[in-house]
Amino acid sequence: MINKKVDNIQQALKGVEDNMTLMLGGFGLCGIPENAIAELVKRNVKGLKCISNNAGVDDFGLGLLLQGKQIDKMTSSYVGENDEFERQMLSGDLEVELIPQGTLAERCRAAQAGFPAFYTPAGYGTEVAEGKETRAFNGKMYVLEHAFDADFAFVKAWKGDSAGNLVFKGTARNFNPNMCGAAKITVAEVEELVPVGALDPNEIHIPGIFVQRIFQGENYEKRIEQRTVRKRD
Amino acid sequence: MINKKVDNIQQALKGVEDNMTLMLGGFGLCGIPENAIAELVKRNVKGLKCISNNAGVDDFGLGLLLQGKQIDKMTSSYVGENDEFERQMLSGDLEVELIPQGTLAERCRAAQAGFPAFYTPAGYGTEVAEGKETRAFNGKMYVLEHAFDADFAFVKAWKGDSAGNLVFKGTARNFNPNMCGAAKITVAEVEELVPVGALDPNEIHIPGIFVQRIFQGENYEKRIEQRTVRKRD
Amino acid sequence: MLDKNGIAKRIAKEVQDGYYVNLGIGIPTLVANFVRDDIEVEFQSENGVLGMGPFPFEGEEDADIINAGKQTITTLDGASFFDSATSFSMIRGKHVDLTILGAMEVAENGDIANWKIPGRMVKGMGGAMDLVASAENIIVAMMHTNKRGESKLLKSCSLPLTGVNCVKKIVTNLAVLEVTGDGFKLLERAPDVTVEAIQKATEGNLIIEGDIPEMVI
Amino acid sequence: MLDKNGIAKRIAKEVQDGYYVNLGIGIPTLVANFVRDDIEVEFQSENGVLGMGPFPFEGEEDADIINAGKQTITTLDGASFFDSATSFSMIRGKHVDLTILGAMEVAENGDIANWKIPGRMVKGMGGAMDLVASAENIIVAMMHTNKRGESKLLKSCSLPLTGVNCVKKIVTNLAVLEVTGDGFKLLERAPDVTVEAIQKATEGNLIIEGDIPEMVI
Repeated sequence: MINKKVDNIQQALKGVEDNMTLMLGGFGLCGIPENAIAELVKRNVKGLKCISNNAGVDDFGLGLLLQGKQIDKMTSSYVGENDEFERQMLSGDLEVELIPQGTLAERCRAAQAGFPAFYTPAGYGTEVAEGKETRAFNGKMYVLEHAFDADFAFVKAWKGDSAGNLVFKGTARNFNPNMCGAAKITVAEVEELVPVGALDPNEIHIPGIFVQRIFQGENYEKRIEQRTVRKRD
Repeated sequence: MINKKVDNIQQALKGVEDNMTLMLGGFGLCGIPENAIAELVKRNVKGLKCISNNAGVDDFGLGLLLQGKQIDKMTSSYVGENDEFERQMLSGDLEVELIPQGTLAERCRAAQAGFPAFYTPAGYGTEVAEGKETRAFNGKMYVLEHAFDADFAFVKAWKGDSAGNLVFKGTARNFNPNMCGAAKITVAEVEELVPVGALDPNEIHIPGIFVQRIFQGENYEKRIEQRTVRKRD
Repeated sequence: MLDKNGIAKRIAKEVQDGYYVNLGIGIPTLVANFVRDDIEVEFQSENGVLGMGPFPFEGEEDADIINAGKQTITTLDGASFFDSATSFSMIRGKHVDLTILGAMEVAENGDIANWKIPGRMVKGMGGAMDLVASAENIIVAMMHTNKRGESKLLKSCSLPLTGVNCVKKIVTNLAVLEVTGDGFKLLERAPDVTVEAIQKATEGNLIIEGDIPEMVI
Repeated sequence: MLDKNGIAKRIAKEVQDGYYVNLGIGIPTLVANFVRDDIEVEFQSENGVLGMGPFPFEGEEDADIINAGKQTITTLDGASFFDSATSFSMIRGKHVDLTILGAMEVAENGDIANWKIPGRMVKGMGGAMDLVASAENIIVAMMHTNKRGESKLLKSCSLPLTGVNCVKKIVTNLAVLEVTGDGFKLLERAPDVTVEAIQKATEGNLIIEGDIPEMVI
């Protein structure tokens, strides 16, 4: 098998530079690449354009990059949980492109799958479609949306092997599989790096061909945004 | 859970009529819906338009429907293994539309996912693109292809539950998952119908929402087309 | 006049056996509490889960199992997890049977605005634009009027749109209405609410045909 | 002059460490037998498997595990199975590093014809059109001339095309050639084959610069 394992986080992020476009998996704080974000903070790369469904909270997730003013532009579908985000957006320090969540997912998948563009009904007749080509198919209107073009994709998986094969857990899957192979270099961090052959080939969510680098992550906090519980009867 | 289980093959194929468009999973004879094909033969429905990567062999798979002259049109990527097919095609009894294999897969997926059309590079500059819209993106040419519109999809899975959740095995997966939810009614036959809750929600290949009917298949022959082996040292 | 739970209870009656349902945040979330026990319904959350169950017992929360509101949840037997592209394949591909969501404004042609107020911090549309552009069966759950007492059922929306010509039915604290294309057709009155009160609270064209029955909840 | 195994052996030298490779039917399939042991290569088959191994031992065939040629195969540790749409995402998305396939004709601009002969039964293009339209690194493995002795390296293809401007390199029984856009640039001669013999067997523009070395296999 082709070996994708890198020894440490420094190697995993080799080549990340100022002003690059990055994809980051996760929905809210669920399934985010915590180790990669921590290293991006440490390196203090600037001028980043980030594609991620959300923007973290003030003191966790992408919020950590916002604190250091490392992000110039966010492409997201929902950014509601972050005061620092709001400040930078209102002050004009942060450019924000809000797009429908399904469009975000499919623009990733289109990049992964080699489709330059696709027609989706989402956003037709709204400001999201302004300046974009629209077109009728079978009497319904659609908007032409384009594949993303990113330098790095940072994803987080549950298990992985050094061939780059990935398995995700629960709703921590979300955008992570769609971002694999959707950027020039895909870096996967995993909670558990297992030996090649330990994953059932039938149960692999993302084949290693979509992943360029993989490493064993550390110290996962996996913070819960809305801890909701019910009482035992 | 919403119950998708039907008691027998007759119920599973309820509503199938002459002149309908059917999708059938499988690659060669691998992963084909053997039970559904047998029942289609038994019912002797005629004038079918079939979407399937291949057309079976003379005495198995879709070849059985060809024997009964039940198929008016095949949409496939490769039809090489079938003398009866050739006879009917050359005599004009059978219309054949050959399309690239990736285009076939994606036209299924587009129907499943609610995309009316997509741009693919496959076939550009060839007769496959004749009469179709072509367009440049980033200096490369693409062909506009459309989602399929089918009445029934017949798929075969390894395991399934009565909620319609499916797990496939090996390369018997092929087109089967892409056809689920890509027709008005998707009928899944499974080698093993397991109790709801027996499948790990993380390992389900196709969620039940894409399947309308499911049943326990019988008497799988699973014929091998090219039995290739090596000698033991 | 209904409270939020009352609206949710009335909408729950629209949920039919065998439906896959996507619930928005707010009042729609409450609908799950009132669906009849004798029908089978599955709840989809666009972050990648089908077959959502109740909230977990204390101490059993799993950070990897949340809904689109980022709340910890559980799953029922027969549930499945999937990626975001697949989730929106379910939505865009019309596999979800019923979408229930809130709104700031609905127009008499079925336009909906529920994501942006100019001048205020915009949080984003999340999955709402995909849902309203795709679903064939959309019910809006909202108060009939806003905090300033102004109608939210308008001739045309004043706020930036989320989707066009898409809302089919509206359940408010005052009434159940069908969006017909010609206007809001009044189907039911909330208990102790007069047709006149509904008329007064509705800016868009209100269609009143015959006697309007009171809701049965 | 090379036989089929010789062509496969020479092409195997083009396979580099870390490559994902898709092999067509015929001579390309033989390439797997000659790839160096000291490099890591994974073979993809478009019917939905990555990490193909050798044929199974007799009695261990599994009808559910085949390659695109419908042959029973095995998988190596680290292999994965996937659906057809995902398989072509790998191909169309340029994740496969090298595609090796056969051809009936190649033109000096890189056009390839390998799926259809008018008047004969057409079996179909299978995955070939996706492969040639997407791959950035395509090597054609074929005989330099057809059964009638006519050149298969042409100014322009006479048969219906499979793809345009896509072939980068050709390995035949006579030579290794690069497709430059201006013509076929002769890189290597097969053992005991003269440049004159190659010229004679090549209808398209043959570019000969300096001494042409003999292949090392």
